[in-house]
Amino acid sequence: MRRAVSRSVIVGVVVVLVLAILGVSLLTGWFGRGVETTTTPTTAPVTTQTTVTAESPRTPVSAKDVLKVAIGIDLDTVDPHGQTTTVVYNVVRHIYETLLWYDEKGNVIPWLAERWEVSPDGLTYTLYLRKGVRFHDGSELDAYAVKANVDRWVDPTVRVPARAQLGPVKGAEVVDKYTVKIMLKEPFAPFLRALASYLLIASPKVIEKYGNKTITEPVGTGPYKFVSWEKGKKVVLEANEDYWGSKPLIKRIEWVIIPDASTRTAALLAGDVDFAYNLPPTELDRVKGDARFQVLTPVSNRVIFIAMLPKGPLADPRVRQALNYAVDKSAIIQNILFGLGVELKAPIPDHFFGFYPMKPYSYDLDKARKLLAEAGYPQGFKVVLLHPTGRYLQDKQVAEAVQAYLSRIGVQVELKTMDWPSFVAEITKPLDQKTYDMVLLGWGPGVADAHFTLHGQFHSGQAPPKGLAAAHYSNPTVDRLLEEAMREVDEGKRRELYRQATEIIWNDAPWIFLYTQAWFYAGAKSLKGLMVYVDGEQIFFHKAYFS
Amino acid sequence: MTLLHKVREARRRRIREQWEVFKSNKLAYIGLYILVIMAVISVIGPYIAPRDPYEFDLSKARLPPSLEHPLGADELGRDILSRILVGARYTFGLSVLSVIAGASIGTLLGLISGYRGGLWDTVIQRVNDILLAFPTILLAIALVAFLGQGVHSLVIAIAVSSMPVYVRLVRASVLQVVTEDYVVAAKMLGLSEWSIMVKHILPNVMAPVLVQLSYHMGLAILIASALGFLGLGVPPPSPEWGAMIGSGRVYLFRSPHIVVFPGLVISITIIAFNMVGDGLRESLDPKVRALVRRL
Amino acid sequence: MNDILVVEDLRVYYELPQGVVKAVDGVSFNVREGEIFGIAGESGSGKSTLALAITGLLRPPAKLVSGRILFKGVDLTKFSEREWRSIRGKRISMIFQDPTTYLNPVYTAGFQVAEVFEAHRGGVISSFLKDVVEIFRRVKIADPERRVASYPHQLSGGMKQRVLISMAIAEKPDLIIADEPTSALDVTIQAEIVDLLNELRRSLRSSIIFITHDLALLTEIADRIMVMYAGKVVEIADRESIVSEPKHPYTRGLMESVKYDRKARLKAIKGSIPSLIDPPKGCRFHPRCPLAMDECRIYEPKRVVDAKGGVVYCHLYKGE
Amino acid sequence: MASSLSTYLFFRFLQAIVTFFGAMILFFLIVRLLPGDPARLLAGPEASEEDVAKIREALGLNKPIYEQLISYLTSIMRGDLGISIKYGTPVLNEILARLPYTIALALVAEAIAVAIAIPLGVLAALKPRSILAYAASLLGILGTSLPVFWVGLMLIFIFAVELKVLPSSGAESPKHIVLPALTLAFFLTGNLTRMTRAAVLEALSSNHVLTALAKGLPFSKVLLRHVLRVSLIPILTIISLQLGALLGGAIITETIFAWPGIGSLLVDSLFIRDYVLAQGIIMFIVGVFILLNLVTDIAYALVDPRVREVLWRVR
Repeated sequence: MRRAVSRSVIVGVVVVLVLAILGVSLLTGWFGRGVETTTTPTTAPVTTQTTVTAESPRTPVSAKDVLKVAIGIDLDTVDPHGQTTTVVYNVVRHIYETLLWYDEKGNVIPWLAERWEVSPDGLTYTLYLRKGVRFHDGSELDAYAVKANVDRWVDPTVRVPARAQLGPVKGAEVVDKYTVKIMLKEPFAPFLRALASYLLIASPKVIEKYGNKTITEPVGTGPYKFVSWEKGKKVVLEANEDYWGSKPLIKRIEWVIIPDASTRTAALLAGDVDFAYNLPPTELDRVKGDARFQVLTPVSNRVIFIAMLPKGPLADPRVRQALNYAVDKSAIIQNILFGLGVELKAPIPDHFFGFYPMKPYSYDLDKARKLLAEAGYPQGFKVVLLHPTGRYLQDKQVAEAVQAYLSRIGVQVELKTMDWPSFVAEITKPLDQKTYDMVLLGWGPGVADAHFTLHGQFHSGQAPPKGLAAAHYSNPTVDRLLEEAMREVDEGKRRELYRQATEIIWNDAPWIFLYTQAWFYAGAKSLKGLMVYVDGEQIFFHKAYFS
Repeated sequence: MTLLHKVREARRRRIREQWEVFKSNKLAYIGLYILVIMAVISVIGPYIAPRDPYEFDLSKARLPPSLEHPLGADELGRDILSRILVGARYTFGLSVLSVIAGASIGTLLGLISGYRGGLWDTVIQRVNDILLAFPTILLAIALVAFLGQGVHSLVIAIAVSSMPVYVRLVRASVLQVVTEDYVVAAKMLGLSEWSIMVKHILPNVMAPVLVQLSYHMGLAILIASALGFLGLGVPPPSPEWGAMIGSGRVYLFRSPHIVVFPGLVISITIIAFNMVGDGLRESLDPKVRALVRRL
Repeated sequence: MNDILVVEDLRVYYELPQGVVKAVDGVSFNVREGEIFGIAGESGSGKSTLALAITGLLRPPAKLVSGRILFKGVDLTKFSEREWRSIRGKRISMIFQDPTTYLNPVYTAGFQVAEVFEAHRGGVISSFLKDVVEIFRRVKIADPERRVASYPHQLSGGMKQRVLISMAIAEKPDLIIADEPTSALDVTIQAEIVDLLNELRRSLRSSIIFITHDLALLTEIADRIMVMYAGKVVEIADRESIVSEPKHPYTRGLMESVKYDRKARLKAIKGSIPSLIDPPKGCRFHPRCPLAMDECRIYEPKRVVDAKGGVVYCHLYKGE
Repeated sequence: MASSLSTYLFFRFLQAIVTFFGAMILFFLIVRLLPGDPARLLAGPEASEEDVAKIREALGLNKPIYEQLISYLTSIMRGDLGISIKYGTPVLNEILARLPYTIALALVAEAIAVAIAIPLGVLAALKPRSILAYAASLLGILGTSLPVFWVGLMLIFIFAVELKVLPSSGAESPKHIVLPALTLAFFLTGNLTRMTRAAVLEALSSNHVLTALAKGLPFSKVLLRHVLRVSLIPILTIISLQLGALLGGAIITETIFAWPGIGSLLVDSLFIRDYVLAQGIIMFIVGVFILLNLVTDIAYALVDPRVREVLWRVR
C-alpha cells in the first residue's frame, strides 16, 4: 500500500514537472524576449556630439531610471492620426508632438511652431516652425513634414476618427522650408485649440512608408522614443537624448496595462508601479490616507448627464426641470463618486472656453412636484433610463441613485443596460426607433472649448442618426448662436454667443445636468515634476524625476 | 397482483431505498435542508424582508452591520439583509430554471440521438459538438445584445451552454440501455417509440442527469456572477446575489460587508447543491444501492 | 480424512450508520480434504461474506469481530496482509459469481491469469503466457492460444467463467471457494462448469467450498452441505441426510420446494429474510417457521450433533 | 487493427472539419448580427457620420453579409485570418502575441492542479475517513463555491500588498505567473480532486479489484493496474476539459492579474465588435477544443479495449 502510494506520487511528480518545465520554459522564452509586434525605427538616430545641453546645472537628477505607470487599457493604435482614447493619446503624446500646445492655465502656446498668423477671414493659418527639431529617425521637422501630416489627415482613405474635430481643413501648403500654411474650407474658431489637441506630427519617412495603412512604427519628435509594445502587457519608451527641449530626466517609462481597477490600486500599494491612472473612487480614502502616495484628482473634459428625449411627458420643459430639481447631485457626488466630480453649472465643464455659470437646479422636491403638477403629471409617469455599465465612473450606481431619487416624485424609472457597442448602436438610432426615454451619457471632447460640447450635443444638425446629440434637442436660436460662435474669430464675441446659447439650453433643460467627472491618479510621493494640464486629461512625465 | 403492480411496487421500493441511502448521508441531508430553506425564502422573501430592498438613502451608504441593518447597508444605503432575502428568488430561480431548461432539452435530444441513431444521431451530435466548442461568454454577449440585459438572457445563456453535457450523458446511457431485455421486450410488444423512450428508457437514464443537474445548479450561480463581473449580469437594481457581489466588488477592501454577505450566501447555496449532488450520486448509483440492499 | 479448514464461532459485522449488521454471526464448520463442501442459503444469509472472510478480503465497513479460521491448523485471522498475500491465489483461491464484472475489461484474459503466477513466482507476465495456455486447455477453453490474447468483452459468459476458474486453479491450491460460480450462466453451461469443477477437484485433489442459493444443485454435487439462514448456521449434514431426512424446518422447506419445482427455489417458504440489523430474538427463523414454539421466540437454539456427525440448530432436537 | 485505426481517424477528422466549419459559420453569423457598429466604435462617439461611413466602407462592412461570409471562409482556407478592425494589424499577429501567455498559464495552472488533486484524490479514496479525505472534500467545496475574482483579489492583497513577496499583476517574469496560476489551480483542483476521488472509489469498488486481490497480487500492483488505470478515463476527460477551457482563456483571472492572454482579448474584441479579431480567436478556441476531443478519444481507446473496438467500428 505504502509503496503503491509512493509510486503513484512519483509518477505524479514526474508528470507535473514535465508540465511545469514546459510552461516555465515557454514563459521564460517569451518573457525574456518580449513579443515586439512593432519594431523600433530602423534608421539609427543621428547623435550629434556637439548638441549643447541647454539645461542649467541645477537640473534635478532622477534617483531612479525607470518609471512604471499603470494604465487601464491596452493601446489600440500608435498611429498618430488614428487616436481615439484619452489615455492612449497621453501615452503616444510622449512620442509625438503637436504644432501648438497649452500652458498650465490652458492657454495656447507655441510648440513645434514658434509662432503663427491667422488671416483676417479666418481661413488661412500660417505657422512658422521651430528650427533644428529632428524626428527620432533623424529626419528634420520642416514644412514638408507638416504638409505630409496634414495631407494624411485629410486623406479620406486613411482611418482618422477625429477628422471632423480638427475642423474643416482643406489642405496645407509649403511656403518655405520652415513655414507652412494650413487652409480651412470655412472659418473655424477653435482651430488653434484643435490643432494643439489633435494633430500629432509623425516622421515623413514613416508616413511615406505606411501611406494610408495603419502606422505601427511610432516616430515623432517628442521627449521619449518608442521601444516596444507588448500587446496587452506594456509599452516601453526611452528618453530621447536629442530632444530639442529640456532633456527628459527619467531614462525609461514603462506603461503597464492593468485592466482591473482594483488590481491597479493593489499594484500601486504593493509598489509594483510608481504611478497609476484612473483608480476606483472607492479607494480614494485608502490611497489618500497612505503617506507613501500623492493623489491627483484633476477635473476632466467629460460631462456626465442624462439626456431626455423630447417625447411623452419629457417633451415638456417643466417636466425636465422638475427632474433636474429632483436629483440631489451633490449627494451623488459625495457618496457615490467620493467627491470625484464637480456639479455642472452649465452644460460644459468650468474650465472650458465659453463657460458661463448658471443658477443651479438645487435639490428641491417641493419645487419638482409643483412643476410636475403644473405640467399635468402630479402622479408622475413611467420612463426607461438607458445606461452603460463600467464605462464611466460608477455609472451603474449613479443610474440606480437617479432611479431612486426620481421615484420620490412619482417618476418610475426602469433601468436598462447594454454592452457598449449595443449601447452606441441604440443611441445612434433615429428618435422614433429609440426604445428608451432617457440615457445616461458622458461627453468628453479632446479640446476644452464650448464648441465641441455644445455644437456636438445641442445643434439640431447633430441629432442621431447623423450625429450623437443625445437629447435630439432642436432650437433654431441655439443652432444659429452655435453656428455663429463657430465662425467668430473674436474671442469676446464668441464668449457672449456661448453665454446666450448656454442660458437657453439651461432653462430648456434637455438634460438632467449632473457633473463633470474628475480623474483619480495616484503615484509615489517621491515622483516629482509631473505636469498635469488644466483639463486633467493629460499628464506629462517629460520633466518628472524621482527624488 | 398483476405484473404492472409488481413493476410499480419494485419502483416504489427502489425509490424508498434510494431515499434511505440519501438520508444516511448526513451532509447530503443538510444540503437538502439548506436548499429547501432557500426555496422557501425565494418564495416568501419579500414578505419577511425587514425593509424595502430598493429603499435607498445615500446618508446611510456603506454603513457597517448594526441593529438597524443586521448585515449593513450597501453602496446606496440599501439594507443588505433585505436585498439578500428578496434576491433569493432571482438567484435561486435563475439557477434552477436555467439548468432544468438546459437539462430537459438536452435529455430529449440525447434520447432521440441515442435511440433513433442514424441521421438524427449524426446531426444532433455535430450540432452538439459545435455548441460544446462555443465559449459561454460569446453566447452571453450575443444573447444580451439581442434580448437585452436581464434574467431571461442569463437563463437562456446558461441553459444553452449546459445543454450539450446532457445530450452526451443521456445518449451514452441510452446506448447502454437499448439492448437491455426490458427495452427489447417493449419493442416486441409493439409499443410506440415515444412510449418506449419515455416510459422505459428515460427512467433508466435519469440518475446521471439528476446528479449532473444538482452540480450544474450550483455552477449556474457562479456563471451568473462571472457574467456580472463582465457587466453582462442581471441589471440593477435587482438584488440578484451575483449582481450584488459584482457591483459591490470595488468595495471589497473598503467596506467588505457589501461583498462578503452576498458572497457567503452564494457559497452556501453552491455548497448545498454540491452536497445534494454527492448524496444523489451515492443513492442513485445501483452499485452502492446493491451494497446496501445486500446487507 | 483430515480437516483442511476449521471455522470456529466466526462473527463478521458491518458497521453502518444505520446500525450494526450481523452478517455472519457465530458460524462454525469444518471442510475436509478433497471434499466438495456446499453452503446453501438465500441472498442475505451471509454466505458471500463468509467466503470473503475466509480469503481475508473483507473490506470496511465489514469487520471480523471474533472467531478463528484454521487453515491446515494455522489461524488465518492472525495473519498480516503480507502473509495473506502468500496464500491467496496459491493455497486458497476464489471463483466469483459474475464473470463479467470480476474480470478487468482493460486487460487480456491471458494477462489476468498470468498475474497469479507473477504474484507467487515473480518474473514478467509474458513469461507465463505458455503456462496460461496450458491451464486454458485444462479448463477446456477452445483455441486457447488465441484466447490468451482476447479481452473479456470478446469472450462468452461461459468462457469468462472458465477464465476465472483458470485463475483459481493456476497454482493448484488446496482450497477453492466457488461463490455462486454458475448462477450467472445458462443452464447448459452451468452443467458444464459443474462437471469441470468436479473433474478438477479429482485431478488437483483440492477441496472446494461451493456456495449457492440452489440447494438442488448442491444435492447433486456436494459431499456435505451446510445451510445458512440470516447469518447463522441452520444445519450441516452429508448429502444423503439432507436429501432423505432434512432436520431443520428451514432445510425441509427448501427440500420441499426443490422437489416440486427446481425453479421455484427458496421462494416456497412464506415471508422473507429478516433485517440483520435487528434480527428476531431467539431462533431467527421462527417468524417463518411452521413449527415455531414459545421457546423459539426467546432462546437461541443450541448446537445439536447427531450420530452421523450432522449438526442442527433447532429447539425441536434438544432432547436427543 | 491498423487499417481500422486509420479509417477511424479519417472519419474523426472529417467530423472535426464539419464541426469546425459549422462552428465558424454559426459564429460568423452571430457576431455579425450583434447590434453595434465597429466603425462607429472605432471612430468614437464624437466622430461625424461621414467619417464613420468611410471607415465602414474601408472595412468592407457595407457589403451584404453572405458576401462577407464567403470571402471570410475563402480567406481562412488560405490561412489568412484578416486584419483586426481595432488594431489595424494582422489578426494572426495579435493572437500569436497573446498565445504564449495563455498556454503558459494553462499549463502551469493545470500542472499545479494535477500535482495536488490526483494524489489527494487517490488518498482520499483509499482512506475515506482520514484527514486527507476531509482536506480533499474541503478543497473540492471551496474550489467550486467561491467567486474567482474574490480569490484573485485576496491573493493579490495577501501576497503582493501585505507580504510583498510576489508581484501583484503583469507578466514580466516567471514569478508573475504564480498568483494567477494559483487562482486558477484553486478552482481546477477542487473539481479534479473530487473527480479523481470518485473515479478511484468507483474503480476500487468494482469486482475485478476483488479478483485481483484474491490472486494474491500486492496492493500496489492492484492499485496501479486495476484501479488507477481504469479510473484514468474519467480523470483524463476532466483534465482535457479543463485544459480546453483554460486555453479558451481564463477571462476573469486574466483581467484581474493583467495577464495578456487570449480570453480577455476575446472579450475586448467582442465588446468593440472587432469581428475579425473575435473570429480569429474563436477559430483558435474551437480548433483547440476539437483537437483535445480527438486526443482524448484516442487516449480512451488506448486505455480501454472496449472503447477501442466501439470507436473503431462506428462511422
